[in-house]
Amino acid sequence: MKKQLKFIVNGNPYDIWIEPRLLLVQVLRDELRLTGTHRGCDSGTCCVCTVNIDGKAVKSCSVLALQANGKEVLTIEGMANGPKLHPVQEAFVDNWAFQCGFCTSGQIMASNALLKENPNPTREEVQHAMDGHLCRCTGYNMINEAIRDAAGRLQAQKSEEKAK
Amino acid sequence: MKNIIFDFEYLAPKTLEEALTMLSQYNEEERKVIAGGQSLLILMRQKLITPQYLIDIKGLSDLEYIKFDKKEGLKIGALTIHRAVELSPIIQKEFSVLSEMEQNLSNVETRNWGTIGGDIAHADPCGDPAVVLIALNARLKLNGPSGERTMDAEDFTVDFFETALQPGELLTEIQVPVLPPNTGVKFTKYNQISGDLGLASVAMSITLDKDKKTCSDVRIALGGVAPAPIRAKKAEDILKGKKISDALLAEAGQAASEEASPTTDIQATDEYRRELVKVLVKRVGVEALARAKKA
Amino acid sequence: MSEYSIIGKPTRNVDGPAKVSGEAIYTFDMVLPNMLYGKLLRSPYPHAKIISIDTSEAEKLQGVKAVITGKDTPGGKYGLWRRFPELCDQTALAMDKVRFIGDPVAAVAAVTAEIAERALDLINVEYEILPAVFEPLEAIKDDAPLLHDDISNNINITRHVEWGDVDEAFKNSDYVREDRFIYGSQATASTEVHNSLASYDKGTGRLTVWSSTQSPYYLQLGLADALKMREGDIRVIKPHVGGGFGGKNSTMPDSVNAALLSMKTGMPVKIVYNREEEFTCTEHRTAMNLAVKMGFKKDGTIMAKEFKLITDGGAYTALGPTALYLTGTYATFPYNIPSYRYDGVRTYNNKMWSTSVRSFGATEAQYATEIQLDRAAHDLGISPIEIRRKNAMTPGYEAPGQYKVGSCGLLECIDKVEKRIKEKWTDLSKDEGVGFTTFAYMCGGIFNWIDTPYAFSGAMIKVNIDGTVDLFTQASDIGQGTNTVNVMICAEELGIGIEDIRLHPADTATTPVDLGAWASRETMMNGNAVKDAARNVKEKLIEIARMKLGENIVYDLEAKNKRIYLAIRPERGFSYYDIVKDAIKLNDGEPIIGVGHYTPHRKGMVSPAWAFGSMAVRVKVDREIGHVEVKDVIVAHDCGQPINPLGVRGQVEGSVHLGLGWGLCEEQPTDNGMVLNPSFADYKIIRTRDMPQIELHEVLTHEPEGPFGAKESAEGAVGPTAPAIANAIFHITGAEFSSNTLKPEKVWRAIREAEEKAKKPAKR
Amino acid sequence: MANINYRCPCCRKISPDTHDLARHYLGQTDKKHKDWLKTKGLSYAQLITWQVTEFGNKGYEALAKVLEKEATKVEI
Amino acid sequence: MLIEGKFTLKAPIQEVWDFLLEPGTIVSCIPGAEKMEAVDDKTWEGIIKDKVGIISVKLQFTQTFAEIDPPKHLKAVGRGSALGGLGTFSQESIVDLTEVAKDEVEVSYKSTVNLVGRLATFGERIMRAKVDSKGAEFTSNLQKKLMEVQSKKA
Repeated sequence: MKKQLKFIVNGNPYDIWIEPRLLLVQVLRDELRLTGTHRGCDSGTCCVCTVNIDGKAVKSCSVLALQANGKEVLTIEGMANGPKLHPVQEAFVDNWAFQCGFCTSGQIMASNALLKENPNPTREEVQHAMDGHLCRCTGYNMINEAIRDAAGRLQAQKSEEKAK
Repeated sequence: MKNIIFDFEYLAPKTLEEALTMLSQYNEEERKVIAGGQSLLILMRQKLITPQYLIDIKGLSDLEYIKFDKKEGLKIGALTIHRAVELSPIIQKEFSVLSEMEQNLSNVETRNWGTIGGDIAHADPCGDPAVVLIALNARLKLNGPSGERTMDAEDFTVDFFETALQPGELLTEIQVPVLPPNTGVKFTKYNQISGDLGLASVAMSITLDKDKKTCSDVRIALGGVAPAPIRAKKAEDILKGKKISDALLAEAGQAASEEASPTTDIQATDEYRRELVKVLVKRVGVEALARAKKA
Repeated sequence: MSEYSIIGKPTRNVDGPAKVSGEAIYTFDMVLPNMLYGKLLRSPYPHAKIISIDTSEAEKLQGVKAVITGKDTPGGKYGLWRRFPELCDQTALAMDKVRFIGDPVAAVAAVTAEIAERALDLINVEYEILPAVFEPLEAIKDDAPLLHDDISNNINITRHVEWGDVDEAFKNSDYVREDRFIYGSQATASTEVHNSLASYDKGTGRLTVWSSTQSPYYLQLGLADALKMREGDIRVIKPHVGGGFGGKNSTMPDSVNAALLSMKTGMPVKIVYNREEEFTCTEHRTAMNLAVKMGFKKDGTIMAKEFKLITDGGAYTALGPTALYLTGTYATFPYNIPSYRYDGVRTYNNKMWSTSVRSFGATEAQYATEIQLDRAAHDLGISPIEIRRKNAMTPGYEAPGQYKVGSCGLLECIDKVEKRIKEKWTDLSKDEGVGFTTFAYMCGGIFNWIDTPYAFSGAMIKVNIDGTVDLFTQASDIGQGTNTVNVMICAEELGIGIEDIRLHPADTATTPVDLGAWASRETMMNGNAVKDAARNVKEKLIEIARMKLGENIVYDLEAKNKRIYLAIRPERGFSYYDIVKDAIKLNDGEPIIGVGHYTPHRKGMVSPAWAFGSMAVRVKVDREIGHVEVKDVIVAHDCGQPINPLGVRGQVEGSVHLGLGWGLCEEQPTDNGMVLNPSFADYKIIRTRDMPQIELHEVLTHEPEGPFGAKESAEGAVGPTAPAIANAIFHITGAEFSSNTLKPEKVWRAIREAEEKAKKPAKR
Repeated sequence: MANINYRCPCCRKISPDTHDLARHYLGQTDKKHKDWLKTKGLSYAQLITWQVTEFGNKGYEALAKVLEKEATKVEI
Repeated sequence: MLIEGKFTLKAPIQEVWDFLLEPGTIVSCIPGAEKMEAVDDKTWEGIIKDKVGIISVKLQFTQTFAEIDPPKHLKAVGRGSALGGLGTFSQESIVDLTEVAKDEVEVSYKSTVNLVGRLATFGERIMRAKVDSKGAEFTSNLQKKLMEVQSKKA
């Protein structure tokens, strides 16, 4: 029996009826056609599907969609400001912080949550926070550098805004 | 990828009372309780459990709290997420070992959604919180059809993934008594790959007497090396009442490794897990002792 | 370096903005109107005869559109070693028997994935269980159960290579040692699972397949063979691919069965593997048994080497023979081996088949070579670095009848790493050790096992009136950055900007054949083809410029910085954009098309060029529990002229990561043919906290065969990683290893053994 | 001067020496080659196993000895 | 998965042997076994119900004596499947009796258990641990029963 799910995704309110068995990632990808969020495993152990729920990094495969009722979800599609990439996204491109790109959405969403909590993380702090994210391509170091680069960009952006 | 392919009725109680009523309405075979679901949803995707009714208690915000009182000690609502335990200033101050344990529990994503009560009730013998709570002499509050009761954390897990919860009961609160003076607690787990389930874990709480020389009390808990987290009582006896030295800790490590009953799997043999216990007890002991001296 | 305006400059990935914004489309993300979802029913037994299959209940399930079994397929046999028809041993679905746990038996298409999965449970297969065999040396025995009726003793392929007088050289050696090794397999574990979407047009009889593949061309050929269709009637499109690592070269049952189900239903069908299928039913690194014997002079000079190899083939062929060949070849790298004997056999058995995984052959051969070399150096009293320097390959080296080395910066790499060790690691504690290794890797393969009459790589360029360029290549960017490399090469050769080029990659209908992404071949092979096509266009434009200059010029013209001009008088020339307009106008509007191709010639039978390098690791060992922490890595890599330094670094970082995995934690234990750890929870992959920092030094050489002097950078650094770690542990603890995957328990045991051994002579 | 060559007992392959012929022989995987070995009391599997598990050319040498006796000699 | 071990019993070898072969003895020692039916004197069919924490498993199985060499050696083979498509299992057990002294018998057993399917892959560590503990339970049941019989006789 379908149940009502009311939540906000990338700033847009949704009011839909879904089967309770659906995982959040299924609703995002299949119902809302936000396929930027990928899936990498069946055991909740790769963090490829990470999104932000109320600002926190969460695996969208390990949450029933109905559990997101009333919450605010941010996916990779909600990161850019129109055609302008988010500083974290820019930093990922500039630092070659991805290769195949399949785990990248999850990496960026986790970075986004991390940098909100800790605007200036060290290499070790980034490692600690990103530890669940499986990447088979990069060896992680360039991701780590991108995140710290992004931290600098975000801070610069902030001080710029303040100056205005 | 694997999805949940069977249908179930989804029930989301608003209050504890409502949840308990729902629990008593359906028999254990046909219903399951979901909190953070970080482990449960995987089992459902594997079709290993196929409940007809899923009772979602994640929304019971009444059970999401961390309270501290100098007399009563620490009280953590069962639905408090791991991350809240990890970041709680009062826990970092009064029970830093809990926060340290949380820092290395799985990954941030799991800790942001998974609950500490769900972890304990899932009763994975490799789960970390239970081991630390046993060393901290914690009690667990259970609510059920006939009211509430408390029990030692030590007695809660009875076998692989099996607990002392009676039908209709829910784990609702974790109670950690105030640490006695001159007490140091340390937890460590060993995993080759960070963020993994531990191959073995050890938590130790050492209380020194007034002059900080002899050990007046000690609790040693082992994780991942038996069907449930266990206390290494023989190892405790070796330390109790003595002046703790490295040699004595090594002896305790040996005793603890004999108390463990690990199994062999693809990750490690039972022999190696015993060795881990031996070494970890020694190492944890050194640090717990240092903390007790500083306390 | 300054001669290039684009080559050698750190350049952003051309796919970057799409990949960081979630807009990059992978096959995994694709949905077509009326699309059905397919699932495969797999054998639960390692070896069994199919007595009967009853699909009637499954067909009755509401939402099921088609169920097919072996008898519904054309039964075409396919494989990658197409030059040898008997090695094309796969079919879309099991015809009469299953040969491993997971061999597909039936396929279902339904309106949802859930219904398709439920339908699988309703298919009733009656099996007669056959005796199974799992060990390579057991499989070869006369009384072992046979996997393929027409192949005796389960022998898939054998290999023998010999040069010099090996026996004589051993006799003349001062020191000879023999070592034996056993390796387990390694999963490719791409984050995007295998998946394919097929759409068959009944009206035209044509098929389009989108697939997560490393080689659209191989897939096109595999589908043609399996479906008994003309390859031209099959169009394969490779969208973005979430990693391959060698596991996506073969035509896999997802593609073939999606196609068959689409042909049957007339609707598009998509099959997506789950992670368990990915671990148990897709290709993994070849497990091996090997024996190595080396003879030395007192001063450490290698006299002879003998290498014996048995590879664990699994149920089918795929790229397995290539693994056998390459391991035997890499066992001679990167050293001067005056006499060499190699024997290898690959046997079938009742497990999922093994094939290529990143740096296959090299990783396996180098582990044995580099460990043996350190043991020998230890016994001979020579430093690990010295023994390598003494035997290092140099430019122009030739292995009789096998391969030729062109450029080679190995000695420079050894010097560089040695220098950095001395400068950087001055504070080693007693639990820390250093392991030093060298390596070499190929730049694409020469042996034409796929049996194609086409050039190994082709490219095509169309120039538009405004000077923008459409570049068509089939090169497979699976994350390694080939798309960016190709755009850079095209831009450099034409003297234009990256922003002037639009890339149209990897669609068999619109791009000339390229063999795909394996053996680090794309930069060398497709890079050369792109350069050739761009040169072709450039010549046309220069001809126009020459005409416009109006002189009888014999001087060279150059295309650079968006201008075409006289090389000796750069101020005399024109804007590139103007020349393009003129070229089209003056030629009656004829489109400007450039084509190019590349096939290596006269370069032996292995690879047209070789990259070299050396590596050092700093390792900390917890002696009590055997935990190994890799604290720091230094790599010097001679990859010729780096095209994109950002990409080169990315490739080296990734290679080390994979090497660490094979060396420390990745393995696929089986029990009666069943993989015991088919999930990321049980299959251990290094996460970011355990990843050391890597200091990379590019040692520049110019490879005459490579585009702008470039060589590979994608795989070389996998191989030296694990033996460097093993050597470091050996140096500080004396622990010796005869296998990979140095899990803590294994290290702990080896250290205990070494301690016991050390005690014994003391007692005497 | 005419050279003595050896013809493979199972196919048309001609080799200048029995060692080389043995290499050819063990490279074949068809039934015909294997069955002939059986008639000579040898096991194809055994020869390959020797060749790939023991150092030296034990498999080839054992087969070469038999071929020396059994293979038809051809003068070229 | 291999489960092996041995124990000694103070009883004449023939007595131990007869008991082992008695219809249903072995099967009745399997933890969680219910609904046991003899098909013939060598074959039984039954259902095992078991739980691994929150996971309930119902296994349908057939057990046959494949080799009987009195009073020393016994081989039993069994196969079955978990209801709900969770997987299949097969097992092969060898029991050897050796007279170590007069009226003292060493019983050694070796059991190879193969699990196939979701159940097996769900968590190697859990299944293995569980099978180990079930194996221990089985042998302790067997020992207990044998002792019961002996004490009755005595």
